[in-house]
Amino acid sequence: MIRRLMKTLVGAAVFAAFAGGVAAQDSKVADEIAKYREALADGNPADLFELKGEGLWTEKRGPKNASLEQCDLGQGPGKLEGAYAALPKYFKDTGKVMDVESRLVHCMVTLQGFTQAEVTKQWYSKPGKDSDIEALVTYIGAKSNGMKINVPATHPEEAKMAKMGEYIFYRRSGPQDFSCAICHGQEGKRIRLQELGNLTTQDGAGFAMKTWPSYRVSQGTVWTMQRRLIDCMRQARWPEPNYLADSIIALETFLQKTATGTVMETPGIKR
Amino acid sequence: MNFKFGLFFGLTVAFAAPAFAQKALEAPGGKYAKDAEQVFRSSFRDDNPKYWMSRLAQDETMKTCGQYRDNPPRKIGEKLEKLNAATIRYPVEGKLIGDWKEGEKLAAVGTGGHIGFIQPDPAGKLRGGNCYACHQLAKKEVAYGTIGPSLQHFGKIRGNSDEIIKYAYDKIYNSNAFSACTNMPRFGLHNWLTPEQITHIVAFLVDPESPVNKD
Amino acid sequence: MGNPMKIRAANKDGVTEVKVLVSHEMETGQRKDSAGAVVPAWFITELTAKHGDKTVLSCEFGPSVSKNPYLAFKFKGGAKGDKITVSWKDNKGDTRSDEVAIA
Amino acid sequence: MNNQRRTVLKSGSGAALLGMLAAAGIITPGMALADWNKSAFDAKSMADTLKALGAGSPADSKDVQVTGPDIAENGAVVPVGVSASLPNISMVAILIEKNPNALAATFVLPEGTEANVQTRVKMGQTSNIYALVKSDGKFFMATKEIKVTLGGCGG
Repeated sequence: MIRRLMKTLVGAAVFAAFAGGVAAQDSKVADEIAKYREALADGNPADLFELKGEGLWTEKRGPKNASLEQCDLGQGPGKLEGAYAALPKYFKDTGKVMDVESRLVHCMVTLQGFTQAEVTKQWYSKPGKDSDIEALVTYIGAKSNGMKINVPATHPEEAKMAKMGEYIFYRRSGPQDFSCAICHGQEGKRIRLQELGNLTTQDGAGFAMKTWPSYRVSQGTVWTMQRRLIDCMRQARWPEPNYLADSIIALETFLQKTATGTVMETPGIKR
Repeated sequence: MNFKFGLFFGLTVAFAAPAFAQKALEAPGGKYAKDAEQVFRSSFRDDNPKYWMSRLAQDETMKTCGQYRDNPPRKIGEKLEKLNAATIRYPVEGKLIGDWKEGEKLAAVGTGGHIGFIQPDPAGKLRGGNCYACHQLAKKEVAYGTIGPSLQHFGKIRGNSDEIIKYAYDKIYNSNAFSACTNMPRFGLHNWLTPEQITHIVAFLVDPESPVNKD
Repeated sequence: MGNPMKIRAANKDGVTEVKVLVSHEMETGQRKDSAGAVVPAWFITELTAKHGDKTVLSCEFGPSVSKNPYLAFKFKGGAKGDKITVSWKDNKGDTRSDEVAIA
Repeated sequence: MNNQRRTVLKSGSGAALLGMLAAAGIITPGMALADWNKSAFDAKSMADTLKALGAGSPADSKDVQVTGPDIAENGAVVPVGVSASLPNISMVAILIEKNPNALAATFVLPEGTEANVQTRVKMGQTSNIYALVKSDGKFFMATKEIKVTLGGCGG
């Protein structure tokens, strides 16, 4: 026992001796990563998606030859300012808590006359195959830039969604024992060189949520929040959820509720 | 996975839990926990093969950790630790230290085991330990995570006694044998890494020639 | 045809800075798809920027320029309201031109 | 200039000849502007690329700078720039030593355009990045190493 303690103490001392050097190296790495991110921030390719999304929003399309300009994203028909920041939200007309993507799809179906299958077939882009949804969500998101995330989840259905999201956040399973909380439940950690927000606090959830949708340089496209969370489940080595699934909307509600009050900075750009 | 043991243990927890439950922090989901489980389960694509869906199953450790937000009362934690310690298996030849060069490769690989339809790993893709995602190891790799403690100079600091070697092996095989609800996966329990692969990572950690200790 | 570019041009102290984002796949020809087949190369080969009728930059790109290419450069002259035109051509013969007034 | 290019194309057989001519310094990339410099972009090694660009073995110059971070968070998009303070710069090129084809981009700068360009490139791995500039008809070079890191949860 004492020997073990001694070992630990010696270990700690050796450790401390190295810590200085390690810290210096670390801060240099952090500086260079910051430089990298700064260089990408001016000239975010997400701007191209926003531009395209604006065109898609106003263009008359679909069997009903209608634009999306009458789409009600929760702030009234055609009102985009702040809409993204206030979603997910309960909608009386559908009786459901909907996120920006499920509501957008709803509008494309009801206003433009597309089928749900047509609209969601290309919900994310593949090389050479653009996704209208990515472009539209980037455009809608940008209309909340500078506004505060505002999802108090006061409606009973919203409150229930947020609680269910919390449950899913902590739920562990799969061959790596993962849950969302494992990587996103603590302060000041990073995975490889990427900072991980503590998504259970306003600061952490705000830091994460305010920059979506975001251009992923590793993927060469904008990721929506649905894509982000569905990919988290892929990384957890789980099976694949349905696009627009309630479990994803529940997580979004939990995160947006936690992030409420944070000012949006979107579209973002990430590795 | 030892489901029988798990079930037995589950019953124990069911009786024990109320006494130690932290009243301030309710279990995630509160009164909607059951609804949430059902919503979660029914959210997956119908064309996910059955064996993929089995990855949503939870053993007692997973369930309990979720319930306590990964911070179970000590008494429950201790029980989980015992339960997990009992799962550890060793290589047939009994040698717990392998080839650090193989371990070095495994430590860097973060892919393998991804399923789904969007970006699944191709068949036969090497499953790695993804150690650098969370730990600092060799000095030359600057892109390391900090979810776990730094393991740089692991062997240099702790030596390579049989005791240390066994500790490293056991910890990788089943991390929850030491601290219940840790963030670290149970690599051996889930057959994510074979016992032989684990010995390679042990070597990467303790071998004096390994870049973990040499640089 | 492709999607529209985003061009910004601003004059400051007699120097015009131009920043261009281009929507393009920039496929290297070395990547394999999920079925293991090589995805053919598809990338912008040439890009030209003009101030009015005068060429101010002409570039040749290879496939190692990133997807959705970004370009920034500066030239002497240019006045507020002058037209900047950017045109590109890719290895499949597709072309596109967009323009913006100097701010 | 244009006439000369046409003559070359008429009398020769495509890229190979162009490359040879370029290597011999008879034509320069600037002159062959309307045609993508296939031989230079197809070249694999640094030496072959420099040859195809007609640059031979350029002198290192402190007046040429490669700008960019020391570390890239992802190799798919690495911001790099070239700036130079040499006189009469007519051409700038960016080369990535360890990519399958070293040449990433060339920029022809007419008079009045500053020798200061920025773009973003793909890097397969950690590598030296070279900036090549042509000043008063002579070639100069500078280099910088950029480290490409793995990232995220999937390594």
